[in-house]
Amino acid sequence: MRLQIPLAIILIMGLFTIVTSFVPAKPIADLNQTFRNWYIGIITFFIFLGTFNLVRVNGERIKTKARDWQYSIILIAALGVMLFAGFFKGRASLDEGSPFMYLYFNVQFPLEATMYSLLAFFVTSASFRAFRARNTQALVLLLAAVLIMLGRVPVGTSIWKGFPDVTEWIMSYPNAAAKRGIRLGIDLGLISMALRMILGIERSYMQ
Amino acid sequence: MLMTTGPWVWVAGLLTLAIYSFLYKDNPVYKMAEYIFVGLSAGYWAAFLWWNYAYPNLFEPLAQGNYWNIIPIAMGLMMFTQLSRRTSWMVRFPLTFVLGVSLGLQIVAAVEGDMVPQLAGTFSPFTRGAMFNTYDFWTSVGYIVLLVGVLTTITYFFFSKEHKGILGVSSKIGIYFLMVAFGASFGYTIMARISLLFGRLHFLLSDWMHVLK
Amino acid sequence: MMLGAWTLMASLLLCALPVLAQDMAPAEDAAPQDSLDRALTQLLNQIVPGEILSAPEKVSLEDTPSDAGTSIDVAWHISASESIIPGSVVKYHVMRAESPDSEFVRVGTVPAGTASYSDDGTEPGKPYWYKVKAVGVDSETASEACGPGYSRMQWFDRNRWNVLVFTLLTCFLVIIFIEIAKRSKGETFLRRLPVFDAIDEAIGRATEMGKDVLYIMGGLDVDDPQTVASMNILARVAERTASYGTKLNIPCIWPMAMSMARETVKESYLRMGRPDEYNEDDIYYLTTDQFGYVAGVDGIMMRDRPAANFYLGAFYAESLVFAETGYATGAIQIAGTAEIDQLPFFVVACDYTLIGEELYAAGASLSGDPIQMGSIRGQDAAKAIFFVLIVVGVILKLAGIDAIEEWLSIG
Amino acid sequence: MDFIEKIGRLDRRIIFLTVALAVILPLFFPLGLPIEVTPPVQQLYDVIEGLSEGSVVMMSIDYDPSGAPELQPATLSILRHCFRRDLKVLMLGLWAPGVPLGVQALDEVGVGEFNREYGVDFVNFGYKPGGAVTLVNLGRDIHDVCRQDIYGTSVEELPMMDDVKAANDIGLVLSMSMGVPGSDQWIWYYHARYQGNLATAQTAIGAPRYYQYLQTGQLVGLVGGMKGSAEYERLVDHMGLATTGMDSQSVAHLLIIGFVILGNIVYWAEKRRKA
Repeated sequence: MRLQIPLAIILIMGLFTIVTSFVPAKPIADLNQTFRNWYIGIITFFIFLGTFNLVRVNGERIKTKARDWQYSIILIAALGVMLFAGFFKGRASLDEGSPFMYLYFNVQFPLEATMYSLLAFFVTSASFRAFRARNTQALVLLLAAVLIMLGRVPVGTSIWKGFPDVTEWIMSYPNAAAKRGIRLGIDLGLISMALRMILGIERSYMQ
Repeated sequence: MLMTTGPWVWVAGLLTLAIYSFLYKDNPVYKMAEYIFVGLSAGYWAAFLWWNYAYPNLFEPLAQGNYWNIIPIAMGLMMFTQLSRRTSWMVRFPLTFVLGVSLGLQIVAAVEGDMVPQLAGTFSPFTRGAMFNTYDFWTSVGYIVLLVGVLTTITYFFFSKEHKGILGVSSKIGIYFLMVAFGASFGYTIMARISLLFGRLHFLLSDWMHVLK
Repeated sequence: MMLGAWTLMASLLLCALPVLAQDMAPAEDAAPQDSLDRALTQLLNQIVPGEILSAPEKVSLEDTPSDAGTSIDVAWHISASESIIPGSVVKYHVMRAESPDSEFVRVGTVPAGTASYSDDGTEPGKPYWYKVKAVGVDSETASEACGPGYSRMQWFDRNRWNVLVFTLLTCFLVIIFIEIAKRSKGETFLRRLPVFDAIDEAIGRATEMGKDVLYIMGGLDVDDPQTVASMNILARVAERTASYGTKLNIPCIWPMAMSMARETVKESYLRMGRPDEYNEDDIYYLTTDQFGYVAGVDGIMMRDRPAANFYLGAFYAESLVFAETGYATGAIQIAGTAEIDQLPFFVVACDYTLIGEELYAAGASLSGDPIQMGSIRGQDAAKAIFFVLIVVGVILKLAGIDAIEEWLSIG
Repeated sequence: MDFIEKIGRLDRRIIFLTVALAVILPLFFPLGLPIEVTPPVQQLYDVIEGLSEGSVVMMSIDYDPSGAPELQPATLSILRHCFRRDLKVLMLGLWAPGVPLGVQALDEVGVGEFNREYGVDFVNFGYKPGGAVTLVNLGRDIHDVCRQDIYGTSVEELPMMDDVKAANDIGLVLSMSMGVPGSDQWIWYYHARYQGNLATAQTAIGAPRYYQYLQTGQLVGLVGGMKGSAEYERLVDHMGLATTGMDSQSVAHLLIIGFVILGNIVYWAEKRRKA
């Protein structure tokens, strides 16, 4: 029961979705739309669950005084502040100029943008330390990279007017060709995995 | 900008520096900033999800008498059973429902979004005459390169035969196409990384420190 | 109404004749028809601006093909006024009623020059009547009612034959080859990927140096195909570390992935007869926050300096940080992901990289599981068909035959 | 040879410092290098030019603050182009953290520069969860997916939405995207089913992957990274942050090329010594 019914659900929903992708008739299409709306509804709870889990895990860490538990207090406090800001005036809490938006633009925004901007340093460091022409393949990779780097910035154009055209050509043909090859392979991998999951052959996700 | 000059800009500026302190080494100030971020963004998602979707599309219609919405809400609540070991098997109902719908859609979408148009796009430029008359020289060469590239990379991903003979040659050419593509992408993506740094430094120098106009 | 409009037109034309005669003389280059139009426009603008629109004609109704049954295609001939005096008609309103005598309600508007509209607000099987109204600057004229038209449900979308064929083809190939593989009992052949030797070499070196092996299984949870593929490779990696007695360090980003990894590794150690070597605490949950996880793993690399790093699964922005830090600590690095955007960073900074589908193939091949190996062979068969299709497509195109291309066009 | 060894062991913090300087210095000493427009961006511009007045452009904000430096300038420029051409804008987003950025852009351009009226000339439906699955529903029935706008107004009360009900009422779809869900989903689940014009603005990470869709016509335009944004700023003749950023980009790119070369010199020198 605990295994059979879920396996039946995934089989029925999967096959129904595939088959009815080709059926335009209104009753079927409407039913499909309803199922998809349910899907979106359930997915919403995934995210609520994530929030809930965050509180639980960090609450646990505070309670057991695990390593770095003090930070968990900060986390829960930040979450609490944001939730309060997002709900205290009902829907209007999210309007422009509200405390919620101030927190977004002045705390959340700079934190996230800065965190990702750390990657600028790592990419430079990687270029210096890891980008080595160890063999012919690596040399080709390196040359393509340098060429495109010059073609994507105005200073490249000042050095040689042809860089942007060469860049566009490489992006549009050899690059697109290889990406298409990879993509087709990945799509096939995805289809076969999806099919095995729908048919209940692959069930490791249900541990 | 919604920002005012004043305390809020200071908050943003100091938090930016807090994150950058990681570059020297991992430290408590960085950690604190990171935990604030995780907490805030979780709260942000919850609020937005509620006001932009859950309330208008799920709960409000339910209150107005659309009782069908009980099904997704009930299945959504079942997600919470995974918090306990004894009830966690109930997660399988919403999980398999969601997977069934999304995997079914993915199979069809991979075919109609990628396979069919991408395969056709590889040979469709080879219109009779157009190769040598309509296109300019480098475009014609480009389409031939595209064709060769797609065919050889496909052979590179061939696993049921040893890469020997013709297959070996073809997959070898395929590798070079892959290397050009990866090199090109690497070169192209540098811009994304620098952009973020530019964005933050520009903020620090203009909005916060007012050094720039 | 119609009759009135035509009479007005005819009388106007008659009045216009003398003006025309005058106008035609100087305009030597222009075709007679052009001057006639110009003269008419002039005249009309002088006398009755926009008063004399003729109605659209020959309204016809047809069920929209391959749809839900909620749409009727309305087509008409544009108003004669528009063809004579461009600009006299601004737009057309399409009006609908449920009987010829009831009130017609506007259901859509199209700009002048358009002669068709799909009304997608109908109910299947119900009769509808339509009028098309030409709207000028300050006047409007409706056509006669046309009807009844019906919209009908279709049970198969004929535009999507190609999608259906390809879907069935790929699915059947996978299923058939799984069946064949099951029956051939371990005889299924998959090419030995160079990465297999690299795995042995990396673990061997870690053992010699007395250092850890670090295994990262990507940023997505257990329901992602890439994580599943990663687990298959993890099982083999764990077998090696079990037999060499090397510590296998696995920080996890998802709690569910952690328990799955624990099961997998435990089984591997049992298989190798070393259950005593298995230490549950080496597989632990770090945090689900992307950057918190990155900082944590970064710290592990800098502190413990593992000699072999594996990054297999779905990776995003963190790929660069891992690969760069790992390179700096001098570890042998083996990576693999189907996230195309992240592959360049791995290829640059790692010793071996499994590209896209290779990640799945390596997992299948290492597991020796006939179902997985069969799927890979099915995927190969599909690729062979793609190859042939492209080649045939090119040949046909060069021969001037567009049949395949047309059949493959979407929509 | 000691020098080579020293460089080889360069502390990465020194590298970090040089990058920061490469980005900062051009802010004080601008180079003002000209920006050339590339075909994929020009193509999108031409498509928008070709839309008839009053057509609806659906703009999906599929990024968050970490994509803002590259994509926000593109969003602003494209909005400028749309309002200048008297097109209507329907905004929504697949990423919750992007919604305020969209609101900000509409305020700045739609209200501030062009004085357009909310509900008549543009609307904003905010965040839509469900990614791919939502897009399948959206193409069939926009009113079902977008029941209320971000201010809680029902879709029925927005005059602009009277004639905008399904995919064929949309003149152009723009996915301003930095990941999943984003342009991949728009191509797979929206365009494949409902066709029409689809274009994308990408961060420089994702952009290389979309050239293959440009070639097949599944995309009618591609604005790639900050450079693409700068190109669009040039096309609408309104210079913004992306244009300012190009000087920093130029210097930083040269620096990185320098590091690649230096790194390889060190590598070969060390290899020769070992041999």
